[in-house]
Amino acid sequence: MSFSNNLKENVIRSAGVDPKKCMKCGKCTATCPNGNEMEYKPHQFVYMVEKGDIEPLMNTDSIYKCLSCFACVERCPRGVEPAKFIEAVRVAKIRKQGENHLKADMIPDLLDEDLPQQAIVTAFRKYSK
Amino acid sequence: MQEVMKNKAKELLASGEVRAVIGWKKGEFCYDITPAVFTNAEEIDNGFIYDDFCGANLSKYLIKEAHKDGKVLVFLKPCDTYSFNQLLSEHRINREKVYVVGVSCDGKVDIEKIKRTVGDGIIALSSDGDKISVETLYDKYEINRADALAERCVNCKSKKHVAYDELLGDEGEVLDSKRFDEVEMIENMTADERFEFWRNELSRCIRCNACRNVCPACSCEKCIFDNDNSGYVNKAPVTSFEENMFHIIRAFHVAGRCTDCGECSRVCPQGIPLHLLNRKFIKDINTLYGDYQAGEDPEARGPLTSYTEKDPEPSVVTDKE
Amino acid sequence: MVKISFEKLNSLFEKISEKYDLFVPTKKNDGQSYFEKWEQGKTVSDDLNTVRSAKDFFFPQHEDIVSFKLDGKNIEITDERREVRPFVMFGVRACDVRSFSILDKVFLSEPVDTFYKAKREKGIVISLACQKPSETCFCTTFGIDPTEPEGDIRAWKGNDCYYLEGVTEKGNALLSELSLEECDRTEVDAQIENTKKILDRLPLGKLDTDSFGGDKLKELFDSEKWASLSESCLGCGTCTFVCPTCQCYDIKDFETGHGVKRYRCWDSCMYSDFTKMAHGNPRLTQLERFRQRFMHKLVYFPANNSGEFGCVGCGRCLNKCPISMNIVKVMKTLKGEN
Amino acid sequence: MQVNEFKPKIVAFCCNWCSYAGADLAGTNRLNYPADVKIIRVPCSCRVNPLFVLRAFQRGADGVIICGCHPGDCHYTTGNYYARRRMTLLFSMLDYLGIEKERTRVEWVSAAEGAKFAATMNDFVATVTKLGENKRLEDLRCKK
Amino acid sequence: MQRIGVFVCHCGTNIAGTVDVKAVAEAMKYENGVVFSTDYQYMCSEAGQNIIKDAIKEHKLTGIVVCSCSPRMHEATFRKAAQSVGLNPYMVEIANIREQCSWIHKDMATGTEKAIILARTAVAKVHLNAPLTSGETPVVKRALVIGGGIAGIQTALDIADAGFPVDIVEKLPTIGGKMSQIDKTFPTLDCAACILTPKMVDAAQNENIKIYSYSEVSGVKGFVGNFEVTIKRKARFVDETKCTGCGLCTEKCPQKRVPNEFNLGMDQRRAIYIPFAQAVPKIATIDADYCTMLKTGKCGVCSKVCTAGAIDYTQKDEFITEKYGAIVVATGFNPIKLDKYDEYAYSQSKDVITSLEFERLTNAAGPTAGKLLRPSDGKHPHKIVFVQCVGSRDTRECGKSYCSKICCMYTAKHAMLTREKYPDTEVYVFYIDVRTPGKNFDEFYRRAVEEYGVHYIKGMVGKVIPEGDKLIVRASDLISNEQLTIDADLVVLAAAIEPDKTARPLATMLTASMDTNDFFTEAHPKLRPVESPTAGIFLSGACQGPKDIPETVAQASAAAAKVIGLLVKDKMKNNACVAHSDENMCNGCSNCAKVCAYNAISYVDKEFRMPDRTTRVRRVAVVNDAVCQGCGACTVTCPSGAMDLKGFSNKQIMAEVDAICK
Repeated sequence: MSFSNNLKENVIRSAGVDPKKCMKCGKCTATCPNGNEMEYKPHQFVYMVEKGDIEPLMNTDSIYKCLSCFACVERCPRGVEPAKFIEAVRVAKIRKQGENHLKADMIPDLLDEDLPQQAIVTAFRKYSK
Repeated sequence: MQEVMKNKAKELLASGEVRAVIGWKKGEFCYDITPAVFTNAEEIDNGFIYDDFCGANLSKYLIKEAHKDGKVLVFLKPCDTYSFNQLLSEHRINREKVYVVGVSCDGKVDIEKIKRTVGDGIIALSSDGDKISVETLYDKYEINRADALAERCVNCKSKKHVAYDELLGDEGEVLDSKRFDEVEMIENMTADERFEFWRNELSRCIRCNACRNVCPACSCEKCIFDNDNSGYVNKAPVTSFEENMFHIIRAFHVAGRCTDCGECSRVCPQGIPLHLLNRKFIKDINTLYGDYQAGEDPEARGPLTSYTEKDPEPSVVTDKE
Repeated sequence: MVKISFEKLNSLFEKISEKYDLFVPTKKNDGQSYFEKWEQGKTVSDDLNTVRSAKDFFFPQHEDIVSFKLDGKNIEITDERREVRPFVMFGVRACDVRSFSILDKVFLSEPVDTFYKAKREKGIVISLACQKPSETCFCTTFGIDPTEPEGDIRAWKGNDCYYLEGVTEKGNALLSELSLEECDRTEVDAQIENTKKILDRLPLGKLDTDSFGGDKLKELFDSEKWASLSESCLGCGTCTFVCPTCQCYDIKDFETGHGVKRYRCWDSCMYSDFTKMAHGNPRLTQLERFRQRFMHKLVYFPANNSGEFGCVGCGRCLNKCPISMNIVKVMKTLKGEN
Repeated sequence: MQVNEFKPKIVAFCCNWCSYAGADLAGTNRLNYPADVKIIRVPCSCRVNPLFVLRAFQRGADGVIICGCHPGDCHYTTGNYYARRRMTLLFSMLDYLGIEKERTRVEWVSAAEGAKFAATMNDFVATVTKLGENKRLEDLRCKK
Repeated sequence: MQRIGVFVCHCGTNIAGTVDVKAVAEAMKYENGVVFSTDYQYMCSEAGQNIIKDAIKEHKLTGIVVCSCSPRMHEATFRKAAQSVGLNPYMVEIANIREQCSWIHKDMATGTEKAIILARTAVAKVHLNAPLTSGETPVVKRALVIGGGIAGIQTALDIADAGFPVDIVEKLPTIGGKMSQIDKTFPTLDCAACILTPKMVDAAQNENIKIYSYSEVSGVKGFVGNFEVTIKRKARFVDETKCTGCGLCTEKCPQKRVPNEFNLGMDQRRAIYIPFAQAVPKIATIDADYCTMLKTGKCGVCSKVCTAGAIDYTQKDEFITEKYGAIVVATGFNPIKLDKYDEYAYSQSKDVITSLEFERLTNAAGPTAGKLLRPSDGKHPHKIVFVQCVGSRDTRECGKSYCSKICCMYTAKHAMLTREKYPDTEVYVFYIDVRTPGKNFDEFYRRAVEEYGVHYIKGMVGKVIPEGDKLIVRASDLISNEQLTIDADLVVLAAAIEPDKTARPLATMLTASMDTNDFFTEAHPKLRPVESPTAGIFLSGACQGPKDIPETVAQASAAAAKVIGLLVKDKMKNNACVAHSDENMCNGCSNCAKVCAYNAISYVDKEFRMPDRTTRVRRVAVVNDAVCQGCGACTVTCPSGAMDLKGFSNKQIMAEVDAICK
């Protein structure tokens, strides 16, 4: 997979959803079980990605506060799916650091049969270059 | 069977129940049978025949005959009964004026196939179960009956009589035929191969109209291709376009109405496998809109005069890989 | 008489092809034979006859006559006649060869059909004697000898060679160009004798034309048998289009979008729009149309052509009619034999 | 730029109520699509006879597109449902005969979809241009 | 041979900017049959039309082509102009060189070339045009209104006032619709019943209005001016002519446990009931699903107490057929079902209610006699959370992608009224946007905030969790960028509204089109907003789209005006472009009739002379010109080509194809 230099485009592409569909209702944040712990709340992720304000998102620990519970994905009335942006920012950050927390060949041993497909795919996306 | 049929015909003529009998009349040789109308016992005794070569579908003659006064008896083979039903559903035949006697059929023999094996000069033929003995001016042959069966009989779709007033023999059953195999084979070719295939076939067309005139579904009062005023009048295959046009439109006009009786291919003097066009439509209709056999039920609504909201879009064709 | 061995046939054909378009009967993948332009690799079919008759060469199914182009108020007229390359037809059977002389009577008598004439002049016919006639053959009824066919050159197929004999000036000229090996008639004579024995056994060999001809017009026209004969006729044109002697055509205009192309194409008296005129159609029912076809061949044609019948007994209609109705059945029925 | 660039001839049958209005809207919004597309107004997509489609190819068209109301929105309630079946079968037959299936298309364009109309036409013209001249269903008599 | 005139319009620079109009006019002069060709600044102007009229007279034109804007714009104009000088209007064809040419091409050469082809195509068509005349059919001077809500009532009243008889078909036992369930109306806070019930009574008493309550439309045949409608009168087991509406039966009926739909199931009624006190007609109805007598044959209490002898347990559904000239659809709306919205706990807690339920809770005739009490325990709620956009603007399967339009205002109303009556109650409104376009609407909303202290919070509720007797509301406040948790006593959901479920089958019967949300489509979104594209079918109220009461009433009166405009005519001009069958070619196969959506094709047995001079009776198709709408479905189904369409004939379309491909 080749990445262009445009961070915003990369994040949107890896998220696979369209931030412009957001009507700014805030239901994602309302529904987020960990929202109050986050510096940037789910709806802000969507808004800021759209604005191209990715750097602050990459540097906040909010990306690790997201539990990937997908409540926001489930309840978003417009199909924007904020968790996917948070995930995309996380991936962007990892890639930018250029250092993997795990080596790719370590993954097979860690695979658990009950692991959700989403997590496996996410892992591959994170750890592949 | 032939004797039973003759007796039935004579009986109904004698009783005045029917004024005429539509059947098959023996010819000059042992295979050139002609559809004929018999009006008395003598004609039946002299000419009536029912054998391996009585392939002609008699249902279309009813359009003309059933307009005359009185009732007419017709002998229909299973596949002919589908055509009969289809004509009924299109109001082309007055049911009250027809007495249908269903006759069983164990497949008809294609004389062309025999000739291809034994050559010219056939002077005698006799069928004995699985074998056919042929005597020509030059030699004697014995061939498997199965090898001489017409294509439409090899791939017979149904031996079931779907319309009759009286049956001579069993009602029969719908068969599980392989009639779409050849269509599928063509579908699996590349577009270029298909084009080549059909150019090779259709370029032989001489526009004799035999396929159209024998077809029970092609029973228009005036065919658009004969109608000077239609804008499509097309008398000779002057260009490849006209060859294609005639056959595409003919197949389209009978789509959903064609019972796959196979008469078109039987009569084509140029040996063009016209049934493969009609079967393509039947196969598509079955796949896209659900199984439909024209003529099975005279009350059914044809696939091109009905629809569902969920029908596939034309893009299933135009966008397919 | 000259001969050419089978091995050398190809080089002979090659040689002919240098100056002429050469057509030979070839088997197609539908199992039937057609006249096709010869090229390397094509072999001569052994079939008794081709599906379509040889008349196509002189009287094709359709040919352009003239075209019109409208430009403002001007009409531009172009003769669409194409220059015909000299051609040779190899392997034409006796019946088809005879059909040419029947067509000649129609197209070459005044007013001469120049389209036909041009092709006829450019064509050289190499006929081929029959050895294995079919049950549907009845050319002898019309005085045709299939063992010694007419044509510009006649040929026999021997065991390992073809025998050729010039008949006409045109034919002899071509033969001399080809400089083939001279030979005697021994094998040919033996073959003719043998074939004649078979001809005697043909089921239709005894068919005669006694009851037909120009003088039988009224009696035959009024026969009540036409009704049952035509009863199951589909009104298609198969018999007409495979017939070597049917010569009727229609003239049609095709609007191309930038002009009109006028062409002629075969017509069939079996068709409901045959000879349709402004007032309508002179033959309104299939009975009348059916009768026309056979009356033409058996009565009207001989009446106008010193007794020659408009049929050559090739048997194509016997093979091809979808309902197996044909001139033999018609003749026998009218004679009261059926 | 090539001098003899191939310009396809495209016939578009548009139903009066939806697609023709959609084409009008494309015009009103100044949405460009190639001039190769010429529209014939028909009351409903169900008025389009397969004969018209073949006729267009005979006369030199390189592509034929039929546009109608979206299924369920037909002005005549059911017309486009019939058109859908007819055209599906026709296209399938053309494909079966080895004639390029990309030369024909059915597209549902509502009166509000001017942008879709223009986009569809752009796409269709591009597809047909790529295919080049219609050879397989041409009638040589109609060529200039 | 036609004598054709071609008129090329500049449309100012709209056309002339990218099409060389003079070149087009010049090129047309050489087209076959064209005897006159010119161009002009604005053909649709009076001067332009005069050019056309003069040319028709002077050059004895038999057909004209106007190269101008879309025929959808000015075809009628030019047809009228032609007709005024004696040329049949159907001898006019339009070449659309504006919308489909000059406006989409930027380059003069391209535009001109295409314009010439389009003009040529129109000329080719005109060659084959034939004068058409439309037939006439008498108009039945009676209207049908389907739905007896405020929309239907208003439409019926207006039509009746103009002197035409009108019938209302209402599926419930009473007319009144949703408005009868509403307590107060925004922004004036009038009592809904006070303004609605007089209209209901007017409708009942108007001589020109006949109300078929507890009835449904079960079949529609015919066409504009001549509809034949079958109405199913459901058995109510009470003789309408005898029942006096005294209500005694509804008190004595022993079956007391029937959920009362008028109060949205928040209380109970009897098996025999009158929906509410002001019901029109005020007639009792037996609910067959609950009536012991009808179910078991034992009881008969109502029959015993009825002094009028109106109870009739043997009553059956009855079908009547009536003729109408016009039909108005006023089938209204319903709030969507909220069972898919688990997060709001609507199915889990009785104290999560919809706004319509809230209306009943505050209505004096409601289950709590107008006191705002919690449905679960009957206590006063002290903290109420209103949630807007529940299901509206929601693109998921369970929601509606559109804005329901009325929720912002009624929520403001609810919030305001709550604060007014119960000042000790905290009221929160969660909103995405507050949409208040309307006279005095925004002022109303601001009053709720400024005068009544309603807490408007921009953000959405994410989850409602019932906990003890509280409802924990988890929400976001987007302005302060924080998550909120409110322990509410009552949660009110502003559910999206959707068209009534009966609308879809009705649309099929009427052959009226609908959008994907099942709202009826209007003939033109701006210029013909109260007509369906199907002639003679009109739209009133929320069946066409979400509407508040004033808008509904406005549209209802507009629809009535359209109906009156139709009914005052004695005769209707039929569509001239109809199908026609050539009986000489017709096979009588019936396929055309099968695809006809209008039952316009029938068959007759006709005697024909055969070529052999005998006669034969053949079945042939006959098209009813008055019913045919001219779609052409039959023409393609017909294999012999016997069926053709006037104005869009096979030959005309082929001539167009040929001209384009030339």
